[in-house]
Amino acid sequence: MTELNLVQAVNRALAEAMRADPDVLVIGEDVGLNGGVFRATEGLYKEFGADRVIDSPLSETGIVGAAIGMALYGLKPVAEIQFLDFIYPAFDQIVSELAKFRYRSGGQYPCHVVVRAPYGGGVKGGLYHSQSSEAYFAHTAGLKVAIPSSPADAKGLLTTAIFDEDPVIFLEPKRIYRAVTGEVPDGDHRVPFGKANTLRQGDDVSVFAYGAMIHPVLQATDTLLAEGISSEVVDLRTLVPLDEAAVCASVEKTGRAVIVHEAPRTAGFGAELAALLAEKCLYSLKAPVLRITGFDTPFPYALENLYLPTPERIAHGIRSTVRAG
Amino acid sequence: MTELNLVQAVNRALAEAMRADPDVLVIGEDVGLNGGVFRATEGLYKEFGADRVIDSPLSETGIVGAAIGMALYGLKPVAEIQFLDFIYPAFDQIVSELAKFRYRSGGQYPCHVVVRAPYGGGVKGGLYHSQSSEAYFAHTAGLKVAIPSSPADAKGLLTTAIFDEDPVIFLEPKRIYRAVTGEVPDGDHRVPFGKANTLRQGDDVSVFAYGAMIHPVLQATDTLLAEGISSEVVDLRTLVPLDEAAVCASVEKTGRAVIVHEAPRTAGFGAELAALLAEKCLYSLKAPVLRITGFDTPFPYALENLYLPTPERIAHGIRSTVRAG
Amino acid sequence: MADATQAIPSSAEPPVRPLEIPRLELPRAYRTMVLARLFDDRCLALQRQGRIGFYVPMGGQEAAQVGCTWALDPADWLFPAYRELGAALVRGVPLTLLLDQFIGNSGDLLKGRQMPNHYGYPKYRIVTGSSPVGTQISHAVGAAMAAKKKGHAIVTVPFFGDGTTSSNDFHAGLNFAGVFQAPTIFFCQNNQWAISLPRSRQTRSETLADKAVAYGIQGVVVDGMDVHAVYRAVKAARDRALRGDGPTLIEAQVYRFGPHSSSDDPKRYRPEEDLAAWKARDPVTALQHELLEAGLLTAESDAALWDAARAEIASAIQEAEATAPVDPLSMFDDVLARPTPALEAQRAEFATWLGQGETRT
Amino acid sequence: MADATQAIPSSAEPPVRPLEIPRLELPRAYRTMVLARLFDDRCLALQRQGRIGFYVPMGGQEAAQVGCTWALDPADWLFPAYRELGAALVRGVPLTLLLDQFIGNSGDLLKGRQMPNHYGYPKYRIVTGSSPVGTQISHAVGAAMAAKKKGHAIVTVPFFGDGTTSSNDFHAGLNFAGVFQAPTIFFCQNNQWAISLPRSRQTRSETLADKAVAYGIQGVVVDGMDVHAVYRAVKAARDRALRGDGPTLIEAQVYRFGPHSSSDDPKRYRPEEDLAAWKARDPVTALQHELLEAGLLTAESDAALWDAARAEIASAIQEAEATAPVDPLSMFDDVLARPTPALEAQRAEFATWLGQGETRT
Ligand SMILES: Cc1ncc(C[n+]2csc(CCOP(=O)(O)OP(=O)(O)O)c2C)c(N)n1
Ligand SMILES: Cc1ncc(C[n+]2csc(CCOP(=O)(O)OP(=O)(O)O)c2C)c(N)n1
Ligand SMILES: [Mg+2]
Ligand SMILES: [Mg+2]
Repeated sequence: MTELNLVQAVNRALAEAMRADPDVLVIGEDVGLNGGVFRATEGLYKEFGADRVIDSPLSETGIVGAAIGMALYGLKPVAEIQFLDFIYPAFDQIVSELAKFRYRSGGQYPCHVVVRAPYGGGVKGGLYHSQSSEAYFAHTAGLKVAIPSSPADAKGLLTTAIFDEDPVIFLEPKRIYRAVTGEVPDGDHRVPFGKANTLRQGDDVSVFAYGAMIHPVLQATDTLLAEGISSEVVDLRTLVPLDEAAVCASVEKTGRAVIVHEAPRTAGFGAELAALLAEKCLYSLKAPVLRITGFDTPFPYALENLYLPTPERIAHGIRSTVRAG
Repeated sequence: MTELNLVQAVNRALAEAMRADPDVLVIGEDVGLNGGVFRATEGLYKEFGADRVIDSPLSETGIVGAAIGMALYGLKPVAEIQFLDFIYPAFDQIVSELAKFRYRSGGQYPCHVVVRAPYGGGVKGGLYHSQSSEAYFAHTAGLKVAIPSSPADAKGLLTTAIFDEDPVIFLEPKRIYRAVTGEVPDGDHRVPFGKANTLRQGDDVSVFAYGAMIHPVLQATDTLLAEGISSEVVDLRTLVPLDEAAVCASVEKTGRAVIVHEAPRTAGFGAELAALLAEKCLYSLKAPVLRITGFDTPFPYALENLYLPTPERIAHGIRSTVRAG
Repeated sequence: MADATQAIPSSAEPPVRPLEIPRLELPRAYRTMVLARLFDDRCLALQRQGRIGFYVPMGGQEAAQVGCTWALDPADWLFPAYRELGAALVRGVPLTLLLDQFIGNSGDLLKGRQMPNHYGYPKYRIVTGSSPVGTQISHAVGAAMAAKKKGHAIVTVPFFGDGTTSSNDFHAGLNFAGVFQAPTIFFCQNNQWAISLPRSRQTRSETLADKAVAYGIQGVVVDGMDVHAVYRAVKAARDRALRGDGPTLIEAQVYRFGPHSSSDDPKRYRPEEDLAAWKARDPVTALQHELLEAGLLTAESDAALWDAARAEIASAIQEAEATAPVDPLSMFDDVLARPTPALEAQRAEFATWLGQGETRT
Repeated sequence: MADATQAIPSSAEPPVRPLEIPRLELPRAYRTMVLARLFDDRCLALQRQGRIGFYVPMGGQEAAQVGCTWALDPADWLFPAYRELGAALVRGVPLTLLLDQFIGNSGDLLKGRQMPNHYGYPKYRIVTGSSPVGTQISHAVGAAMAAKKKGHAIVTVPFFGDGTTSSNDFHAGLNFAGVFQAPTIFFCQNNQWAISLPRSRQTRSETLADKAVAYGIQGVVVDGMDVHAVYRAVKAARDRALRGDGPTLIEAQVYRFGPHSSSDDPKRYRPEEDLAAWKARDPVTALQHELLEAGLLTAESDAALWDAARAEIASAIQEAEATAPVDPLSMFDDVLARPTPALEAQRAEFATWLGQGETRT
C-alpha cells in the first residue's frame, strides 16, 4: 500500500502496465517531455521513450484514429484527451469506429483502446474545461465507461481497462486529482468492471453517484446521519457495464433513491438509473426518485460552485426525499 | 391543403421559407443539382441558384462550421447532413459551438442554424445509414430537437425551426419519407415547439413515441383496441423543449406508461421520459414503466426488422404493462 | 491474425525491372481485372433484381485497384473505403465469401451486420471499412506506426476517393504520417466525382497529390487507367516507405463509369460527354489490347478467360444464395467481448418473444 | 450588430504608400503595443495573486496582432483564439471591459460564463471564442461567405496558432474558403509552440504557409516581429480578398515569450537559448527604437507614454475589482432565447433554495 493522490494513482497504473506489457503505450498532446498538463504521464517519457510515450500533433481525430489503428495491429494504446471537453473532434472516431469495430466485423476485429480524459467541474474551467459528457458514451453501444472516485479505484479500474478486451472511456475527475488521497495497493491491482462499490450501508435512502460527486455525497450523508437519516451510498464505478443488480438491491432495501451527477439533468446518465428503477423496482419505491445534478445549461465559469451539486444541496434533496414518502 | 409525402413536405417547407426570406439558404452535400440524395432539396437549386443552395465539399465539420459563421452574420442557414450517421465529424461544431454561442457570449451572439438530417432505420442501411442519436442532442443544453411523424408536422415543425431564434436539430424519419402521405396545409404553416400531439385518447395506458415509431405504435394500439385495451398515444414532436405537462397529464390519467423509440435503450431519450415519471408521477403509476426500443447494439443490417420495434412487439409490451398492475 | 494467404503467387521469374509488373504475372493481373469487371456488373444487376440490398460499383477503377494491390506484399494491410473489389480479388478473397457479405447470410464472416461492400478479413489483411468516409486513413497510419514499432517490414494502404480528401481524417492521418514517418501509402482514387460533386468543386488545389506538400510528404499523380503506371508508383512508394523515407500520397486519376451506388442516378448531374471520353480509355480493354499485341493472350484464350470468369461468378452466386440466413439471436453478439447485464436481459427477453411464435414483420 | 466603433481613427494623411502604416499612425500603433505588453504582464501577475482565475499571455506577439488589426477596417470581423489582446486593444475595447470578463463580474457582457481571454463583442466586431482550438476558422469562412452574399465589402480574420493548423477546422475552413473564394484572411501566429510541442513536431510541412497549396489559395510567410511586414501582408491580402481574388493564409513567425497559460511551466520543455534569441528581437523594443530614430518619439514622450499606460491599467483594475459579482440566477439565462420547461423548473427550485439561506459552498 502506498498513499497517493488520484493523479499519482493514474500515473502508477500507466507505469506499471507499461512495465508489464511492451504493447502498452501512451499517446496524446503534451504527454511526453511535459508529462501531461495534469502530470498524469510524468516520468513515463523518460522511462519508456518517445516510441511508447507519443507526443501527438494537436488533433484528437488523429490521436484516437491512430490509436485504433495501433490496436488493430495488436498494441494496447492508451490515448489521453487533454480535457474531456476536447474529445468531440474524436467523436466520429469513437462512435463510428472504436465502438463498432468488433460488431461490424462480426467479431473479427476487436478494437481495444483506452481513452483517458480528465473531466468535470470545480477547477474554474468554465464551459470548456469542466464538462461531464459520460451520457454520450454510455448511450453508445460498444463502449465501456469507467469513472473512479478514489486513488485505489483509479489504479484498479485503469489497470483493468488497459488489459480489457474492449474499448474503454476512462473519465478522471480532475477536481479530485490532488484533493483526494488514499492508500493504493502496490502491484497488479485490478478492480473489476460492473461491480458497484457500496461505500455506506443504510436503510432510509439509496444515493447513487460516481466520480468527484462521491465526496460531497459522503459529506451530505455523514451530516444527515446525525439527523437520524441513514443513507446507503453506492459508487457505480462503471456506467457500462452497469451493476444493475446492486442498484436494484439497494432500492429494494431502502425504498428511496437519490441520484447525483454533475452533468446536465436532461437525458443525463441519472435518467437511465431512474428509468431502471421505474422499470424494475417500481413497487419498492416509497418516494419519487430524485436527480440532483448540474442544470440544463452549459457549464458556467464564475458561478460553478452554484452549478455543481454541493453537500448542502445534496443533503437538502435527500432530506426531502426521505420526508416525501 | 395538398396531399404530400414527408420528404415533399420538407421540400415544401424549405422552398416556401426561401421564398419568404432571402436570408434563408441551404448548404450540404449534393443538395444542389442533384437535389439531395433523398430529393429533399429538389428544385431549389434551379429556383434559388448556387448562392442559396450551396453544394459543399465533403466535410460536415465545414458545413456546420460555415453555417454557424453565416448565422452569426445574420443569415438563416439550413444545413443538411446527408445521413444522421455522418453528423459526428460536425459534433464538435454542434456541441462546442452551435449549442453554446448564445450562452457563452452572455446572449450577445445568438446562433440560429437548423441542422436537418434523415435518420432512423428501416431502409436496409446497416450500422451507418440507420442511427437514431437524438439522445446526444437532447442531452446537449442549448439545442432544440424536433422530429416530425407526418408530412403536416414535417412542414409545420421545419418552418418553425427555420424562423426560430435558436439552433435546431431537425431529424427526419427517412423510413417514412415516402411511405407516409397526408394532407399538408398550404402557406405559412407552423407547428409550435414544445407541444406534444395526442394522436389517440385512451384510458388504460399512455404510449409515448416520435418520428417513424408513431406508425407501428398506432398499428399496435389500434389492434389492442379490439382486445379492449384503450391506449393514449402521445407524439412528442419536440424532445427539447419537451412537453412535460402533456406527458405527466397523460400518465396521471392512465396510470401506465410505455415508451417507444428506435435508439438503443441504455441512456436513450426514453430514459429521460421514464425518469420524469419516476420523479413527477410516481404515485400515479400502477405498473412499471416500459421502454420498447432498439437493443443495446449498433444497428444491424440483415436483421434490422428484428431490431426495430414492430407493431407486434409494441402490442406485446403494452399488453403486459396493462396486465402488470 | 498471422495467417495471411499468399494471394499473389510468387513468380519464378527474377525481378529484372523491379518497378515493372513481371511479364509472366500480367495475364493473371488481366484476369483479375476481367473478373472484377464482370463480377461488379453482375452485382449491380443482382441489386437491381432485389437479390442484394445495395451495391457500390467500381467499373473504371480496375487498373488502379489491381495495379496498386499487385505492387504490394500480401502481408501489407489494406484499409479500403467501399469500392475496392479489385483489391479484394487480388488478395484472393473468394467470390462466395463476398456474396455472403452482400447478402448478409450465415456464411458472412461479418454476420450480416454491414451493408454490402463493407467487408474485411484479417486473413486477407483487409480491414472492415465503415461508411463514414476517411476514418480508415488514420487507422492505417496507426497500424503503420505499430508495425514500425514491432519491426515488421510492411506498409499500410488506405484507399479513398477525391471527395474524401476533404475529410477530417485525411488531414489528421497525413499529418501524423508525416510527423511519425509512418510507412503508409495513401492511395487516392480520384474518380472525378464525390456523388454529384465534381473534383473541381471539391477543392481548389491544382491536383490532389499537391496536398502532400501540406504534410511534408511525397505526392504523386499517376494515370489510374494504366495498370503499369499505378504499379510503378505504388512499388516505388513501398520501397521508399520501407527504406524509412516516409509516406506517399498517390493520386490515381480514374473515372467512375457507373453510378455512385445503386441508389444514385448520375444522369441528374453528369455530362454524358465526359463519361464517353473516359470510357474510350477503358482500363480493361487497354490491357486486353496490350496483352494480345504482346502475345500473352490470344483471341481464343481471352474468350475462354471471360467465359471461365462468368462461370465462376454464376456458381458463386448459386452457392451464396443457397446459404442459410443469419441467426436472429446473433444480432446480440460482438457488441463487447461479453454482453452487459442490460444487453444480456434484452437478448433473453427477445429470445423468449421469438420463441412465442407471434407474428413478426 | 451595426454599431462598429471607429477604433482606428481615420488619418488625414493621404495614403501615398497604400501598403505601409501611415507615418502619423505609427505612434498610436506603438502605444497600443506598449499597452498590450504592460496590460498582459499585469494580468498574468493578477492571476498569480489569485485576483483572476486564469490567464493566457501574449507577450512577443504584439507586432503580429497590432500590425494585422491595424491593416484591417473596423467593419472587418475578427475571430480570435484566446491570445489576441493586441487585436482587442486596436479595436478599442476598454481595459475595464476586458477585466470585467477576466473577473467574471456583473460588468462582464459575457455574464461570467467564460474563462478569461474568451471575450468577444459585436460592437467591436470580435466574435466570442471558445476553447476548442480551430473551430473559429470555419465560422470566419461562413461569415465571409455571408458578407459576400450580402454585398458587404469586408473581410473576416480568424486568428490561430501553429498547433491549430492540425485541427479539423483548419482543413475544412481553408478548403471551403478556397472553393467558395471567401474573403477571409487566415492569420496564423506561429509562436513556435503548441503548449510543449515544438513547431517541428506539429507537422512536417516546410512552412505553415505552404499548407495553402493544399487549398489552392495564397500562402504568405511574414516576420511577425516586424509590425510593418505584418501590416503590408495583411493589407495586401485584404485588397486581394475584396478584389475577389480569394483568401490568403498568412503565417506570422513570432515567439511566445511567456508560458502557454498561467497553468503552464515552459521550463519543463523549452530551451532557454531559444527564448533569449527571440527576445533579442522584441517587437515592442524594435518599434520603440525605430520611432526614436525617426523622431516620432523622444525619450521623454516615451516615458510619459509608458507611465500613462500604467496609470490607465491601474485605474481599470480598481474599477473592475469594485464591480459587483454576477447575479447567481443569471446562470440560467441565455441557454435558449426562452428556457425549456425543465430549465424553468430548475431555476425556480434553485431560486427557492437560495432564498432559504442555507450554507452554501
Ligand atoms: C462523413 C460522411 N459524409 C457523407 C457521406 C455520404 N457519402 C458517401 S460516399 C460520398 C462521396 C465520396 O466521394 P469520394 O471520396 O470521391 O469517393 P467515391 O465514392 O467517389 O469513390 C458521400 C458524400 C459519408 N459516407 N460519410
Ligand atoms: C481541440 C482542443 N484540443 C486541445 C486543446 C488544449 N490546448 C489548448 S491551447 C493548445 C495549444 C495550441 O497551440 P497553438 O495553436 O500553437 O496556439 P498557441 O497557444 O501557441 O497560441 C492546446 C493543445 C484545446 N484547447 N482544444
Ligand atoms: Mg470520387
Ligand atoms: Mg503556438
